[in-house]
Amino acid sequence: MKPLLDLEEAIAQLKSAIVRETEPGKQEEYQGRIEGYEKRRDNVLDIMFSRLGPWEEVLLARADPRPYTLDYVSAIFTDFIELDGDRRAGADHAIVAGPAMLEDRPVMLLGHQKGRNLTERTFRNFAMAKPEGYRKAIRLFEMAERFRLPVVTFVDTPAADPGVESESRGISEAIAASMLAMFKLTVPTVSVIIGEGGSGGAIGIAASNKVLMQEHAVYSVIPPEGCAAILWRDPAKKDKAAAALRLTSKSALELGLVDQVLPEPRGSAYRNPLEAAETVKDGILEALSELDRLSPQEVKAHRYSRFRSMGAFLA
Amino acid sequence: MKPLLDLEEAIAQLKSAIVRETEPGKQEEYQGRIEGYEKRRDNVLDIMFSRLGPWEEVLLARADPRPYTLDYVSAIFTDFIELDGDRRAGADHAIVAGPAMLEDRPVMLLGHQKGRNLTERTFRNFAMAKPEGYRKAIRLFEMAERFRLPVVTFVDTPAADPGVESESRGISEAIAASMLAMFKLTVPTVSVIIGEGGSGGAIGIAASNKVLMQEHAVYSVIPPEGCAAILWRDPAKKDKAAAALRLTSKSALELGLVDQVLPEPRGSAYRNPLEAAETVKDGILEALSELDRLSPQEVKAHRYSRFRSMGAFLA
Amino acid sequence: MRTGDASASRFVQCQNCKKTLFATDFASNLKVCAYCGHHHRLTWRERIDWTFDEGSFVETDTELVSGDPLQFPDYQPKHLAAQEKTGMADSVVTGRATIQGVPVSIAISDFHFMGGSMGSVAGEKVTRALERGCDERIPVVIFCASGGARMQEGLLSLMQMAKSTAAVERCQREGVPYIAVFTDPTMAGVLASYASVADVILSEPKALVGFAGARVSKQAQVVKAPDDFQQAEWVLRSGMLDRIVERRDMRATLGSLVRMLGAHLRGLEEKLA
Amino acid sequence: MRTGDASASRFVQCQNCKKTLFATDFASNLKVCAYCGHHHRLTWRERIDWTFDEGSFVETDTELVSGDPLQFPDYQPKHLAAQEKTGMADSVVTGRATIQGVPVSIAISDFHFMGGSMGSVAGEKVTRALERGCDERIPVVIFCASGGARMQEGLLSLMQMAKSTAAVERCQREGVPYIAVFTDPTMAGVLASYASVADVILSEPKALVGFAGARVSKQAQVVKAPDDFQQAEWVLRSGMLDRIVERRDMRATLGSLVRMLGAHLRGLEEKLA
Ligand SMILES: [Zn+2]
Ligand SMILES: [Zn+2]
Repeated sequence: MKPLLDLEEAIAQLKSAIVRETEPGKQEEYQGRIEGYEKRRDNVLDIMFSRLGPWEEVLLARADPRPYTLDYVSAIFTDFIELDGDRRAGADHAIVAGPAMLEDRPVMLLGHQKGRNLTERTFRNFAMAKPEGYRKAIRLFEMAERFRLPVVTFVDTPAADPGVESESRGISEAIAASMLAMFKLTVPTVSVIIGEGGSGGAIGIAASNKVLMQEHAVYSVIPPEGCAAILWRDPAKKDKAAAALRLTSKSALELGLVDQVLPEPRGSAYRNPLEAAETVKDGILEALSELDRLSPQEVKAHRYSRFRSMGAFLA
Repeated sequence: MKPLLDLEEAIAQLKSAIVRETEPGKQEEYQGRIEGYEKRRDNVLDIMFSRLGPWEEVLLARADPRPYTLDYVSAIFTDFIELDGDRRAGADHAIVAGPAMLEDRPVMLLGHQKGRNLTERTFRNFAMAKPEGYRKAIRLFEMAERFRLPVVTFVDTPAADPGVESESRGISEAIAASMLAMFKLTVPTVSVIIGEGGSGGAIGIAASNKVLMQEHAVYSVIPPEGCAAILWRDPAKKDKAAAALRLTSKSALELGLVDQVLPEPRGSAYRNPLEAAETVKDGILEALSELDRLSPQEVKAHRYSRFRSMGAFLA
Repeated sequence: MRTGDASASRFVQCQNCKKTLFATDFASNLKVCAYCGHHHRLTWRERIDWTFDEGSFVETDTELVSGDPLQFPDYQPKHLAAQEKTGMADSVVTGRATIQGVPVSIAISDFHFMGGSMGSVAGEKVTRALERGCDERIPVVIFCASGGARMQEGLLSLMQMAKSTAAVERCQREGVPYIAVFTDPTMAGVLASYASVADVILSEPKALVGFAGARVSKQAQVVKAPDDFQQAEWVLRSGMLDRIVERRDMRATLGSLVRMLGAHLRGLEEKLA
Repeated sequence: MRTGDASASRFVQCQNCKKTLFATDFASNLKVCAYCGHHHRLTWRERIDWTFDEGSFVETDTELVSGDPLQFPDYQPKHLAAQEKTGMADSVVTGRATIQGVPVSIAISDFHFMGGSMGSVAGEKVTRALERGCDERIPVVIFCASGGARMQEGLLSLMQMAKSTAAVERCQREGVPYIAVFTDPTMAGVLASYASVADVILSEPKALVGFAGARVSKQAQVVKAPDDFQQAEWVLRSGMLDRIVERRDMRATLGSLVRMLGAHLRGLEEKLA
């Protein structure tokens, strides 16, 4: 990352210098140097990103500055009204949810939410949802069905919460019941894997008609560290595990498990969140407009077939 | 109760004497005396029961030896398999539930269960169901709907559990959602008030097509003690409250809020639980056979109309 | 709030922080204390004026009056006194209104009328408000404020819980959005029926919301109750509420909700256009 | 259980209380320890013999074999070794059988095959067992025994959770009863999908049932785990199970359940007559 950071710093210095500069001709000169540096920076980025290994993809998918669900929500939707509560046991801030407007149509939104600092992360429980989160999801899926709202979910979680309390309130049942609730829907559902698609915690809200995946998101049945620890008794073999698990967007598309990969701006989504959001928005709109052609019963049947066909075996 | 107990004791003594008696003719003499005492006992019972005030009805409905839900279940049904769990947070033993055979048809059973000694009462939480109990009920109502099982509920609770934990898991929501689940059903539902029909805790599982009430059960919006405490700042005025609340089976029938009063054996159900159960069984069978004539949608509409018409006002 | 000796007093005292407020400021702040944010109870009329579009409210079901079906001791004089005090026929007012232009069926419970208790009339009115939403394909908004069922109507009051819940089931089945707003207090038989099964539940800050009186709940348990037990904030943490909404934001929040959740109802878009 | 040096040993040792048992007694007691009641793990064949009507089982879906779609390191040799050890094609066996005369569609997971893990084949077989119940209008009974998803098939394994759950939704919609029996262990990806959404969930005593490994769960929390954390008895208290059923009572319990819950299925009564 060193050359990249040096370039970024040089660009920033020139940009601030340009503001103060009064000598005639200097501004143009600075501008030219900026453009040169930017070109070199873009080259560095292109080279870096062309060589990303699966483990680096994992790090990127988990990276702090990456846009989170609420960033996309505010960039893509309007009038979002967050609704809370599972009407059973608690509020869960690892999943945010509620109706919002997508251009001129109301939809039901739902997504894992990470935090950017310790306070936020604690409040969001590191985006690890408890049973309450999935039961809130179920409640809102049912509401979406009643009011004919398409559902859009954003997936970004390391895993569902594995604690004793989550076990005692049935985290497994909550995940399964959330998938089951999604399979009941006759309104279209679209999921976008925007960061970490972590195992059961992810699929719990991703049993959708269309599943889109951002270029640098990952989607996996188990975290590479866990896989390495179990199979090779060595969490350090996480690179090997990351490669073996085929958890990148490219692999997921090749395996036919996601419908579309959403390209990210040069240097990944955090370098240009609005451009990233625009691509996500287009992806969602396109997916919904395809699904709009189906009748409610066809929507449901489409979702069933989508998952029914998944699996690779000799037969 | 003194004369009644004296007579009972005399009858019991004679009955045990008769077994040991060898002198000829004596048995017949004893038998005659027994019959005399029994007649007098029956007279005493008839007089006692003809003079029962509302508060005494409350005491009788709460009385220890009164048959409880599981007594009726074992007398009326076969093959009962108790199912447990709300799939949310816990097991609740204040409500028992599961499928069973009613003669040759399977039904879904559900009822509050009291205990007869301290251990049982603690285990049953004095038949005060927590949110878990009502959510188990909802789960089984939905199962009954899927498998076309008529639902039979037995109501016998002082109230829903009012504790802090019940509040924190939404006891109010659980009761309301249980009623709502009952209103969704297109299978016939029959409820029998067998003891204490205590307020929200009772109606939570009594939103049925047919509501039967045993002669000496009570059904009330609030316990008389609570009513007296609130209205007259004097819990001792419970007699006055019991009378004012019109909580007897006779009143409930007059008000049109129950469909049928099920007569109890002389001296109330506990004096002849099998005869009481026979009457309850006949009541259930008759109610179901009436409802069997309706289509699923008619069953649902019938239940709606039943409750829709309740209320007394000038208009 | 206390208004001093004269009802036309220029000053009122906040019921919570006890600070003195100008009556005009207090009213223009929707009876929310400028110092501590305490939301004082409103009359049904204030609620309508401060929530729905101006002049849009048309009352319905005014013909319904309690008949004292149980001849319950002292019920009639109490009921008459409540009528005189409030000018209401019973604890719930129903009607049609619009909110940010969206037509809605509404019911408002007023705690000043016998503690907002639900007898046959309140139950019938709430039920009609819900059914009206279905019949006219418009969202339903209900403001709750109640100590629970009205014991003076005995079992008839208990049955109102079932009746009103049945109407909620009909709304769910027919895709009619139903939004409940809990205000101080929303308790017992009302909470344990139509109030808790709304699609969306909003609450005013610090409203008391619970099944049993706090004394009863705390007695019944070894578990220690938290300091804000049965307050809206605690109820939100317990997962039973969707949002706590300040009074000044209520109109906008309700407006967005009925607009989005009700968009599918036949003709709602046209009505909006 | 340990069977000593020779597999034909006359003695076995209980895995729980370590007492020595006659192999013949042990087998006739369905591999339940006569001293401590410990339910030892069964092979799929034992499970079928000891649960369903004698000779009624007909296997289906035998053609399905894993294709190592990810070319995952060491997967093929491991899979081959498991096949040789167990004589199974993969961790789940499916088919038709009758229980007390009632025809059912069944799936049995065997922990001895790669920890009963669910890859594409297991997921497909469970899904087919559920769909077969729908197609043939007969109840579905699934015995679970699994450490979770099979990581060697990566995301494909995760998708089996969704696929099998979709099939459960179909059963629910079509009124086909589905009974799951948890045996030791029922964990992770299997528990978090088709297993937990059965109509009725039975469990063998003391079966380990949980989402995360107990070590992970306990690490993650300040809350102390109870001594029997993730044991069936604790899971029952947590509301996630319907009953704990001893192995000797399993047949009768399942028989009554499929008879009563499946009575409405077209022709089931006739099939019984
Ligand atoms: Zn104040
Ligand atoms: Zn042993």
